[in-house]
Amino acid sequence: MDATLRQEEHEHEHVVPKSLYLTIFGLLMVLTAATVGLAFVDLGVMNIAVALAVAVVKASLVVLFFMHVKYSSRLVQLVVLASIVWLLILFGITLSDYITRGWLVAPPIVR
Amino acid sequence: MESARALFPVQASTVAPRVDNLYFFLVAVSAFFAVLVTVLIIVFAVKYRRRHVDEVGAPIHGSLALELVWTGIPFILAMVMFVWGASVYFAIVRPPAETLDIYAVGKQWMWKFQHRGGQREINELHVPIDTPVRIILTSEDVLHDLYLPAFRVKMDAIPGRYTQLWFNATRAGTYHLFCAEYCGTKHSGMHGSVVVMPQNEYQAWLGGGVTEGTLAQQGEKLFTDLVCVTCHSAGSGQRGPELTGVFGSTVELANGERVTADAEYIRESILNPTAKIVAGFPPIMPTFQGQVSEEQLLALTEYIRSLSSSGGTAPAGGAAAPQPATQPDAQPQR
Amino acid sequence: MSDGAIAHAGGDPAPHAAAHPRLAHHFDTLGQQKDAASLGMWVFIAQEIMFFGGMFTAYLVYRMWYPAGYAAASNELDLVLGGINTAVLIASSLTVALAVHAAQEGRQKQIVWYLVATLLLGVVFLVIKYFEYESKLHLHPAHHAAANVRLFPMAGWFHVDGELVPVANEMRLFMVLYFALTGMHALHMIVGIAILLVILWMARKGAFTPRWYTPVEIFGLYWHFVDIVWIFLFPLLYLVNRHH
Amino acid sequence: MSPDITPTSTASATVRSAGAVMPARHYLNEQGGWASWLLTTDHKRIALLYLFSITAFFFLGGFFALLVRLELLTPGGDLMTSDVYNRAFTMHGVIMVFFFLVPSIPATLGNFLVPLMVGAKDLAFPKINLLSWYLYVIGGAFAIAAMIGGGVDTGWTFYTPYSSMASNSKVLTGAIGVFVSGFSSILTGLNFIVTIHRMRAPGLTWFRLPLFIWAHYATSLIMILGTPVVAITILLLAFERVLRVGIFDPTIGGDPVLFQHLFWFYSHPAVYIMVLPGMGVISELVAGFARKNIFGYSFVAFSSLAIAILGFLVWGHHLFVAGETPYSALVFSIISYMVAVPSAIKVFNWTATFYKGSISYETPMLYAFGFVGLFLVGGLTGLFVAAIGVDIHVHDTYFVVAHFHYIMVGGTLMAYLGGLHFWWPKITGRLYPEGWAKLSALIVFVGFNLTFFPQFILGYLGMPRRYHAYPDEFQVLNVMSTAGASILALGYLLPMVYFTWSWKKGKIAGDNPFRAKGLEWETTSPPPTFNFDRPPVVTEATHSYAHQEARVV
Repeated sequence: MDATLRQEEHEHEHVVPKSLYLTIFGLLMVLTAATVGLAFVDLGVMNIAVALAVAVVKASLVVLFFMHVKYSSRLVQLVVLASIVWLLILFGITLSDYITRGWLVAPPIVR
Repeated sequence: MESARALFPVQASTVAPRVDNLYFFLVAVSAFFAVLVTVLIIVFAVKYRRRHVDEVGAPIHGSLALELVWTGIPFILAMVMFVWGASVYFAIVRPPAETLDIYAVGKQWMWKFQHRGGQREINELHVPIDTPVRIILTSEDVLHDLYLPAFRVKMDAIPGRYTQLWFNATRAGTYHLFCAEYCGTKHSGMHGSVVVMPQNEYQAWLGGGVTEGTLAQQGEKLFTDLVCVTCHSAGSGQRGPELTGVFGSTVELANGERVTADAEYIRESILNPTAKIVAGFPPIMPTFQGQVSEEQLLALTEYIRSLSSSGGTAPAGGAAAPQPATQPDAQPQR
Repeated sequence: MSDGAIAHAGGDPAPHAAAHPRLAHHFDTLGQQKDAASLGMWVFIAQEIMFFGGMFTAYLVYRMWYPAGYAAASNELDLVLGGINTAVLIASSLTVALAVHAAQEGRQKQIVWYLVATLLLGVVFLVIKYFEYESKLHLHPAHHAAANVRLFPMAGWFHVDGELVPVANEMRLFMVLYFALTGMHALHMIVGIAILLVILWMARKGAFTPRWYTPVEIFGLYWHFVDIVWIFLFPLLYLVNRHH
Repeated sequence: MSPDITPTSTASATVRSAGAVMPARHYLNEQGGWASWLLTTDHKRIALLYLFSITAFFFLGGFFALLVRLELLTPGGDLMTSDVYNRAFTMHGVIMVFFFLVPSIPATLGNFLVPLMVGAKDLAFPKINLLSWYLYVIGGAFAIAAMIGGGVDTGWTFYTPYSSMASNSKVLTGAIGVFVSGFSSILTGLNFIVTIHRMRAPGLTWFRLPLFIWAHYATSLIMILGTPVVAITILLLAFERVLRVGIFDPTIGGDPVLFQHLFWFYSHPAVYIMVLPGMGVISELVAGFARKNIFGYSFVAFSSLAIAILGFLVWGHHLFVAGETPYSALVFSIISYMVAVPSAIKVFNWTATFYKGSISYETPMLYAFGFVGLFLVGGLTGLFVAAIGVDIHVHDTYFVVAHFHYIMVGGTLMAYLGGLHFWWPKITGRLYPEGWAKLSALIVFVGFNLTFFPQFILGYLGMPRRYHAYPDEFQVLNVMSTAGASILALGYLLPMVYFTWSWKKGKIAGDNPFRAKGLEWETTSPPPTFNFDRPPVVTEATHSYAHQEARVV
């Protein structure tokens, strides 16, 4: 990342065709409808998984195409990745406490 | 107090020597590295002091071998410390199967202790020597922390939840008892003493106090006073579940979940009855939030507990009869 | 980085006298300036992700503890309004992306129109949100009885068969989180709209060219981020237990 | 700028300024008047704005520390009421952590030096930099408002439910202050990251960067990824306090321990926000006064990143007795031990750098020696509190108080003062008085150890922290500690006095009085407004002392 790269990036600004934006928009709408529809089907614990999976796909579409991350520098992609990883650290390690609260060391309290 | 030693705290529990041994090991390792680095720096600083104004240092860029050595050795030492620390920790947090249970409620700014025999104490705790004692902690308001330095144990008392701490005292005497989690204005006034007594003196102490019956009996009285009995008895026409044998059992809820009826569950069922509805019963129980104190909750729990153990309540002062271990289901617990 | 890079940098055609009027004094080229701005926005978004992350952590913890409470409370939210708002926000993401596209191609009028569309959609979202809040915050005389229920009757009371009953605690936790999460999201929308107004004003004056349209692009990133937050909020808040 | 612009004479000293002249035009004199300061976008001037405000907060926080120490002179708690005492230690903590330590090195030395060291004209976003200072001031104003309104009595950690439900002090005002100042920190970090990525001079590759820059880069990562979490946590706390219904509220089934998780997710890494820049400063000082490149440069550089990243995974070691599960405790303990490794790597590499160096003992170097010694003690006692079995005993006692003061005061503050002395000639164009400076460095070192070492013993004896009154047998050690604190106060006041004096009266320093390496020494002292008269081009690593003349300018 230096002057050379910077200039190139600027000169070869990736212009995404308009039709792609419209396609992505269509996909997002379809996925929104799908997630609402699927919410009414009883999938047990899979309901939340499906809902989150659809949300992740939708968010990825927005990030990659609307926000141009697919065409951005490695650095920007790294920033996106790092923030997701850190979010997962926050979730994961906090939940490591909450999930293991059911497994109290024997003997459990007041048995 | 016996803990009045100038530079080192008295060891008065079974875990205290284990904690101290690890501590001495850590002191030794730390002292070694502190001295090593300090001496090296002083030697280098003197030996390679600048002798000429234009002098520059030698262009030494590094040494992979050295880097590996001083990455590897600290790492190995750190892992030794981790494993050692963890093993001591498990000795501290894992009580033996049979313990003498004492309830403690932290409240701004005092510690209230309830013995199963019905004795109550404030800011003073009497325990027998050479007996595993478990303190079951909760708080009526904010966070507190029961700290017994002579025993090297400490645990937060958390509102809305039960935590525990155990020790086995090895030396008779009177030791400090502190609140170690900041809890407001008189935080430092929330300290008292723990008295470790030989068995015979302890039994005498138990008999000396005037009590209103055992904790379970106090709970039974509350059970009647709060008219719990109207719905929760065999002939109550199924308005609420009958409670004999419930404690420690697995309960099926209206939503199909299965939970273990432990102290947390009993507490939640009294304060927030709609949270977990037992299958087959209507959600009609009113909340008792604000009407019963944490101490009363403990008495009620103790009463419900006594309905499950065949021998009734444990005799005052004796170790509580261990309950049959139930499956540690992955029920949501706090 | 190689020696070649240095040579190139030395020959960088960036004499300040001939520089683009939008080139700040401390940058060498417009490209460097634009890259810095976009990296800055991305770092800011990383920060935003962690900001919302704190609330999402709380959401997850209590969802694990109180699945039933979440399910019941979630079903009280208005799915139709929530769904419409999702569509509105996604559409506004499209219009802002198209505004950037128009800027890249130098179509001045289109930039303005797409930004106006974005503005309108953003306002529609907030108006709908207002009515949703209003229905949840409607104060019933019975609420005054409850000492610790002030602004959030929904967090304390519940409408069942024409009667108000106290809501189980875990439902209150959901409602508190609902207000915290959507409130913070709405606040971000309001800030976004304020920035949008400035950019719209600049666009009307024809400030953006294919060589320099950084503000539109940076604003777009922010707006998309706010959209993404909603993309997660919608299923997590509105779709917890619709199959029951 | 050729290095021999500073004439040299005696063999023992390097600081020579005879014959040096101030540049006619520099960032301090190019513009005048209040507006030129309050509306400046020059990173160097903003650094000075920060320096003044941070110094004010430091002495305010120090005042509260003295109140605390005075109270603890006697066991009875007879100087002030427990309420006043609780407010004193809370204000000490809040001010020192959020308004002094977190911004200390990054916002002053970092702000001043990052653009200079990377050869840029300014930070990437000068206006945002100014905004960050204003946010700091607004946050500080809230903190002071809270103080004047009666103070906060929750401890700097704001634990719920005490802070949300029980305390009747100015928690809300204080929390808003912390919240606002958090964004000041975030914006500083954002500026550094973008500047370091996008604004480096031609030829300044990552592995030619000064270690100061690496440290600040790692710090900025924490500021960006950690601070927002504490911001939202504090906001949720305020929400709960105002509405009396909140997500940490145990009466509706909320978990007060969740607050601690979210709080420490930032506040533990925040310790590295405080100490990493200090490590960066020390790397510069050691290199500069041993006239040697840092031994194992890449290990020191990457250890900063390792500390920043691992530092995010260890927050639960603050919760060993807070009701977190033993399984969680194990995970947090083992990762805490892993953080010890990169810290050890740094110390060993600094030590090795002294080997065959050309070591001189100017004040900044004395502070560097002091830093290594005190950080060593602080870091090694970190091993004690990471061992869960020992932590159960020493948690929330004076042992922990001593441990983190060794890191945050012994480490950060020594580095801050050392750095301030080192770059003072660059900032002001004038030299500090060497004799006084050496004396004060000595006083600080002695006073610090006398204050905090007895606290380790107190802690292991079992004296809990935040105690207004304590059992009689702890008095001797407490008296020692208070005596040390008085000496320490003198040690901190001295630099304040002679720095102020030298601002106008100090000897003219010349561009590079210490003949140190680094882009910041290639420009005038003080630098011109846009830092360099000619854009610098870099052809070698920063600390290449062995080939002095190789640099092309």
